[in-house]
Amino acid sequence: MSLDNFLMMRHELVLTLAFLIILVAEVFTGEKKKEKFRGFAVVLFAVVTAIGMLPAPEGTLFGGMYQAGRTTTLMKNILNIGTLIVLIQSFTWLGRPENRDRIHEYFMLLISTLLGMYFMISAGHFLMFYIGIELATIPLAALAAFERYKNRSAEAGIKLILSSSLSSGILLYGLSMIYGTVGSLYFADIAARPSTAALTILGFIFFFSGMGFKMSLVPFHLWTADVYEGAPVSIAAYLSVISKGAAAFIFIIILYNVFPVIIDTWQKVIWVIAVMTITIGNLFALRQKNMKRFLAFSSIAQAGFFLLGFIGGSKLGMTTVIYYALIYIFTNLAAFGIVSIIAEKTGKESMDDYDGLYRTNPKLSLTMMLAMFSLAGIPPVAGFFGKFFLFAAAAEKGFYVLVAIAVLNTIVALYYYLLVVKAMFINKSENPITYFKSDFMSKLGLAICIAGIVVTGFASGLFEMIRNLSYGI
Amino acid sequence: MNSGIPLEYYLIVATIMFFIGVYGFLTRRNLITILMSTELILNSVNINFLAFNRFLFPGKLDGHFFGLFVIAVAASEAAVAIAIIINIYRRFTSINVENVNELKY
Amino acid sequence: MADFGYTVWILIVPFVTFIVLGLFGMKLKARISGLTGTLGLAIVTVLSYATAFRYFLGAGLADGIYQKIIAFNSTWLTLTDRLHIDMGVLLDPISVMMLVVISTVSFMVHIYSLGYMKGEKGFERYYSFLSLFTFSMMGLVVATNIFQMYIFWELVGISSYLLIGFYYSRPSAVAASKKAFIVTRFADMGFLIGILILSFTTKTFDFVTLTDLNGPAITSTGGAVFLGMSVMTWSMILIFVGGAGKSAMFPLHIWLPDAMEGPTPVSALIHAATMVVAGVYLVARMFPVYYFAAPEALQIIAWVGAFSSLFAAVIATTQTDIKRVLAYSTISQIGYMIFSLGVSGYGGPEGLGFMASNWHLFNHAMFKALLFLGAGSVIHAVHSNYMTEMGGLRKHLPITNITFLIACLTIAGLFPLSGFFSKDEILTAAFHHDKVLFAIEYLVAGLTAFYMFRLYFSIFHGHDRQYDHTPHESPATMTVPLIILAIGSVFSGLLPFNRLVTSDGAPFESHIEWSVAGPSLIIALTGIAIAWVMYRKENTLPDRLASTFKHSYKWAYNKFYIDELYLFITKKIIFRRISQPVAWFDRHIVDGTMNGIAWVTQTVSNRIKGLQSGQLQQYGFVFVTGAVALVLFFIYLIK
Amino acid sequence: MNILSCLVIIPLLTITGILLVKDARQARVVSAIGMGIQLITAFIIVFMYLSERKAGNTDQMLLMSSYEWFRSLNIYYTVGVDGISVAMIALTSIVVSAGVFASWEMEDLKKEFFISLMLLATGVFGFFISLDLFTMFLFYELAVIPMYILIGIWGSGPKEYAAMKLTLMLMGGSALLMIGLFGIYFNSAPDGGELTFNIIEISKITIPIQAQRWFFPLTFVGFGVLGALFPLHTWSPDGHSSAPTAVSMLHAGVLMKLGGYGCFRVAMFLMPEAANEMAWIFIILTTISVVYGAFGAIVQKDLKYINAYSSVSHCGLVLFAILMMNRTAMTGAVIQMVSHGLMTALFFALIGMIYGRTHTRIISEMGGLMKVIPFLGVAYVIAGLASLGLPGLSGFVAEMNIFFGSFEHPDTFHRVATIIAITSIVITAVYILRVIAILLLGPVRDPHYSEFNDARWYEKLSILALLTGIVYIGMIPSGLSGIIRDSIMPIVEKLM
Repeated sequence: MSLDNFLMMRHELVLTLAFLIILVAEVFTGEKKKEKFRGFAVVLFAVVTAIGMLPAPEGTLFGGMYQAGRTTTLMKNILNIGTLIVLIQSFTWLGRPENRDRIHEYFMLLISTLLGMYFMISAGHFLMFYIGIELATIPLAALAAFERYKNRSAEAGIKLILSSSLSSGILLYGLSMIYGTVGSLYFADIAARPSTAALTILGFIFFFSGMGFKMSLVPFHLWTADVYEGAPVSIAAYLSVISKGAAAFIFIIILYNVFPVIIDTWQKVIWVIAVMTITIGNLFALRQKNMKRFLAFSSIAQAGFFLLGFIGGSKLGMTTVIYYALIYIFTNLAAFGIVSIIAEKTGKESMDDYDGLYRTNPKLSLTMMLAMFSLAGIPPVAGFFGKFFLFAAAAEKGFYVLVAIAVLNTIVALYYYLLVVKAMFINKSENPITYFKSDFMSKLGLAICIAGIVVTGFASGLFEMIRNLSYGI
Repeated sequence: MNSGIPLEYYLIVATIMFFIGVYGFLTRRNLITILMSTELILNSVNINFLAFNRFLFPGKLDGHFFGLFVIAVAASEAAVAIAIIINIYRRFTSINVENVNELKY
Repeated sequence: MADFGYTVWILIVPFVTFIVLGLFGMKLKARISGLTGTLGLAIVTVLSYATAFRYFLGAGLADGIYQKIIAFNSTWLTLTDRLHIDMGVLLDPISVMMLVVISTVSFMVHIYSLGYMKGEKGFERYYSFLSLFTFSMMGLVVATNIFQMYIFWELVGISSYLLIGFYYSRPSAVAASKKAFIVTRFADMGFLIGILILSFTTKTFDFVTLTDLNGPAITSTGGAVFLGMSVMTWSMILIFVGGAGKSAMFPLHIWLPDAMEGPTPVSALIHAATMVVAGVYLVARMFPVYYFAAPEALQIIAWVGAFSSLFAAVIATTQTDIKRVLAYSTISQIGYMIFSLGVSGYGGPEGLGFMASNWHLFNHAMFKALLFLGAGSVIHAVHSNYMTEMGGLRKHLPITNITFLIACLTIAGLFPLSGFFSKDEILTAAFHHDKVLFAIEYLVAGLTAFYMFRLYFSIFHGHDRQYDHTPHESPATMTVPLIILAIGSVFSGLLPFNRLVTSDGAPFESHIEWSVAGPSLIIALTGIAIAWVMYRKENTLPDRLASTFKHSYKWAYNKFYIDELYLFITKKIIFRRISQPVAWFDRHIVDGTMNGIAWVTQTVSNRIKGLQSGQLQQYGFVFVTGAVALVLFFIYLIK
Repeated sequence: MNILSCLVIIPLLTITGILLVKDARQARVVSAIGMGIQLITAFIIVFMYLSERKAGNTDQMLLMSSYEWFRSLNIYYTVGVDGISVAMIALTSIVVSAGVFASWEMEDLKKEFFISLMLLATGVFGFFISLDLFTMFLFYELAVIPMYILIGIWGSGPKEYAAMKLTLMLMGGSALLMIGLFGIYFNSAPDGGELTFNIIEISKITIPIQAQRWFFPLTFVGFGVLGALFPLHTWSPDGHSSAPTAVSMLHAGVLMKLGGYGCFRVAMFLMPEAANEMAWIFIILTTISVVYGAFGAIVQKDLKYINAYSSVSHCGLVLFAILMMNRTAMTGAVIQMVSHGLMTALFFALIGMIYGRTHTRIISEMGGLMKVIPFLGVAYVIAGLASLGLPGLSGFVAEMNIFFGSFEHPDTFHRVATIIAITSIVITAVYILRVIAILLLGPVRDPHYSEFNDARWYEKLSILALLTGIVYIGMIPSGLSGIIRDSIMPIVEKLM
């Protein structure tokens, strides 16, 4: 194994290095400097992100357990960007006195989940995939329970960890059945030895349930809202975009690479699940007053939209999933960013508290409006392009009924997104949130998101690039 | 090596264990017991892997390794879970799962 | 053939006047704007008379027949490949005759109004509307095609609307104008549908082509049959509905009496002399088509005309508002004209009814305008419309008295006044056509004489009433037009209409048939005599008669409750039974469905919130159940 | 750069300008200047179009230009105009300019108001110049969504409900439309080859009939919602009555025309076979729209509701005419769009101005306004007369084209539908005259009225701009009708 081969794992290596640096740094940082450490860590991660962008070799490692390709590199870069935004947004929150001595923990846990996701994405074998998925989940539970003195945070943590262990149990049970019918857990082997036995299907569906848990698809989604609401805002954001995005990436890779043979089955499964996810997610989101919970259900519905890209099994499908994930990262992070800024400054999280926000904080309101429009798929912001192409990918293979259900659901979705806009712009409030100045990092985070929301849609070059790196069955 | 016990028996044991685990997860009220139930599920998976490996694909050791890793991961999972449960106990002064329902609807 | 291109100016001048007065009238002095309008009309009158002289004295003749001359034509709008709307000027005997009628009456009214409307607020608006009306009416009569006619038809409708509602702060005027417009609009819908069908069958709007004896309208066998009548007949009936609306034929007459809310000169111009005869003109214009292609329609026309004339005459005998009496008299007289067309034949002496109708139109315009202007002069003097509040005015208003008497004698049809000649020809034509109709018209002739003299005696004879101030004769601007029109009424009977205005353009010989005219004279005189007995001096005879025929009197006095019937249809049926339910349906059913969808979504959303119970174990249960359900579904049901 | 793109860029530049000015009161000046330039540009385009045609260019679309966008999906930013789009562009620029002046005295959040208005304008202009279904759809949605903000913030009455309902229903329509567009796109190369969103390209091939049967109704209804197709019109009364003046103007005047325009430019033009097959269903619906809207208007008490129902009736006539699928009727449809756009914008402008003085829109609470505000009164009467189809004003030209075109069909069904539709002209007269009688005529109802000012200069400007259009089309229709007749030909040929 030469150094070149090793460089294939560049993302993982750099991340590990960053992890170690933070670990070591913690030891040598004095009590008083801990607060300043936030900045260092963010810059460090920015460097990690930048290094990720450099060109890298392709190939496989460890006898096929690890695969590195341009597609996976792209996916990792997208996740890097998202994580960077999350870190920037959590900057203020980390500055709180009760968090001050746990800044390192926060970074290390977050980086290790990201590492897990990378391994998951680059997996060539289900063992690698399993390790990745657990590495990505377990630290997250710790992060969800990060706010030690809050009941809700603890509740979020326990709900996440126990649900996830149930789901990984079922997922593994499914994998064991696939192993039983195929005899290997290498992706390539499973794809090469087609089996449509009932046991394979059974295994696949159990596996699907596990993935459904990660992507919070109905009916495996119930943990989502509670965890998002209880967890710190930045962790909820992380869960809703990075964790979900990574799950979507690996899910589509596995569907395309491992289970092309039973495409008929999984198309039907996805059809049913997509309809349920979008509909149930919307119906729940309709009623929510807590912004985090609201965004949680909205993100469930969005996960359903991702499935529309999966179902065709085409190159366009993968392109749009990656493209939409990128857009979704910017959009949802903008929304969460604002929720977190407001929660940070005023402690208010209810939609009713947002009444009349535009009169006092116009810029925040405008950003929120952009985010809401992007989530709802309104032009000219990026969400429109993303949704249009996702639906196109499903329509391409003739799933018009599914598209119809999805687009009708976007109307329901539009309704509740507009409720937020209405609260901010139209409703009048007796005691609105007063004007406040955001700090530099919050602004930076939002600025990146806004740029992303506005530019990603029009940037056809980006879409073309993603398309060149995508593949179909 | 073949001890005469056929594969099906292992699988049946595994399945029963799996569903006992699920049943425990769904019915026990103590968080620790729930955690234990998930361990049961994972162990049923391990039996499956080992049995398949041993009976059907004895040439390679995929299943065995998988079992080992599952055990390791389960341990770390349990560690984190118990840490959170301790915190729950501090906050709620109870580890009854029914009390942990501040977040709903 | 002579060049009549200048006739375009007959249209342009009043239009320009309208625009100028409409846009800048507010800035001008009232008198200046009045004079501007009158000057414009003077030009039009000169041009019209010049055209008439040139046309009738040779320029219109070719081979001894008056030709249809297209003086000007230009495409305004292309509709389909073959149908296009043109704007132009068509000169033939009837249109030239109409030019004379309209310009004369209009000019008189313009002059008269200078005195009558003096000091009214909105003087310039009044003149601008008058110009608009003149423009539209001129455009209507010179139309080269039926669509141009329809366009101007609508425009005269709107001018009429604007002028009836001239006193717009008076609610009754507003209501009357609305009613007039909507009723005629309804009739126009028939006209439009008629044009649609006609143009679809014949592929042309052009009058020359349509009335050509070898043209598509007449030679077509009518094609499809609908309810026993050919498509051509239907279209011609529908077109006549338009005419009936404008000419206030039964049952579309209800707007005309109310239209008297407008200033009196307007009533004289629009609702007596010109616009209301548009229906007659329309039928005359399309006469060959009616005669050859839609004889059934012509039959209907004859009956409608006859019935309207009788019906209106009966009502006229009971009304007390002098303008309303004149309005019903107008309906009755137009009924005559329409009827006359209905009983006419085509070509030569056969076309006697056609000629008589047009002649009567001409005479009627003169004497009816005179009557209205006279009535205006009376109203101007006593500030009341009701004959019960008048009497003995002949001493105070000598000129008005004389002219009004002349007009009454004319309309009663006494020899040798103009009304005698035209009415006699109409009766003659009817006599040869249908004896029943003829009898009806005899009766109407008597009634006419009766109610006109009832009016005359009530106003000018009897003894003085209590007036606010002593009535005095109107100024010269008002009396001069009266005199001119009186002269016209007396002498227009001497015009050789049988040589000038005939159904096929060729002159023919006609003379007074004394066997018809003699009895008619006697009937008229009888009517006058009865009126003399009843109304010459104050007495109780009318009241006694009224109470003897209580019910019939009451019905006639209330105009046979036609207005109430209309009110019932519009208020009760259209408003209550159609519109309100439609509005309700829209709000509650259609919109309710939309809101219902939203409501259902919300409700479902609330109902299923229990799914997210906050209980970890329930989440697990749903998770496992979901997975198992999928497995069952896909392995055991799909496979 | 292509001059057509200016139409999209100028409003965007105006937005930038509004953002840059310090004083919020300057926003209206900036908008007025921007829309003035827009108006000039629009008429330059009209001129360029005409001269190009005169020079003998017989292409269906002129002034075309195309920029690659999403290469792999064959999405281009393609613009081009034919006579129909030119007419709509001219209409839009007039209405938008008039709208800016009509909202001169906007009180709250001035900048935001004009920004939203400009955004709306961007969408509308973009829609009319687009030849690519994707960009067309993009602009379509872009035009709809600012409505929510505009009605929600600056509206009156139950504005939140109305805004939400309007937005959701219109977006519901666009959802159906989206499926329709996918159907067209993925069937745009039935014999292999590259899929395309380009309207001109697609019109050259025949989409398989089975696909047409599915996607024609979706596309038609999708656009039809915006064109107030019965029974999906109910957003219109609430939306219009709650919207602020300029928004009602733009919405009824221009935005509703997007529906009609889309119906024939996309639905009928690209899927002619299905259009022929299914027209009867929609003819029935639109006939109902026409009569039903008119009847609905008779009993309304609120001025805006009357006009909203009247718009349902008139826009129903547009769709009705489009479905008649011959040259005359479709020409009439386009003229009706322009004409209705102008007159309904005028109506709403006047209603806004009257409301600004009397502070009520309930007709029975007003009376005798003609005496106190004659300018507005006369303008209202003229708008009313245009609406009831008086010759010499624009409505007449449109209606005659429609009725005569529709009657060209030899079969009874079309002709009976035509005759039913014609009855609307009487009903229209009833409600228009009712309003005029109650509102303007009669004695002055309230002594306070004497304090009213007649139209101010910006109000006059706004009114005159619209009136000029109405009278011009009514008096000299052959210019407009000629342009449209020529341009409608390719569409009709496809439908034959």
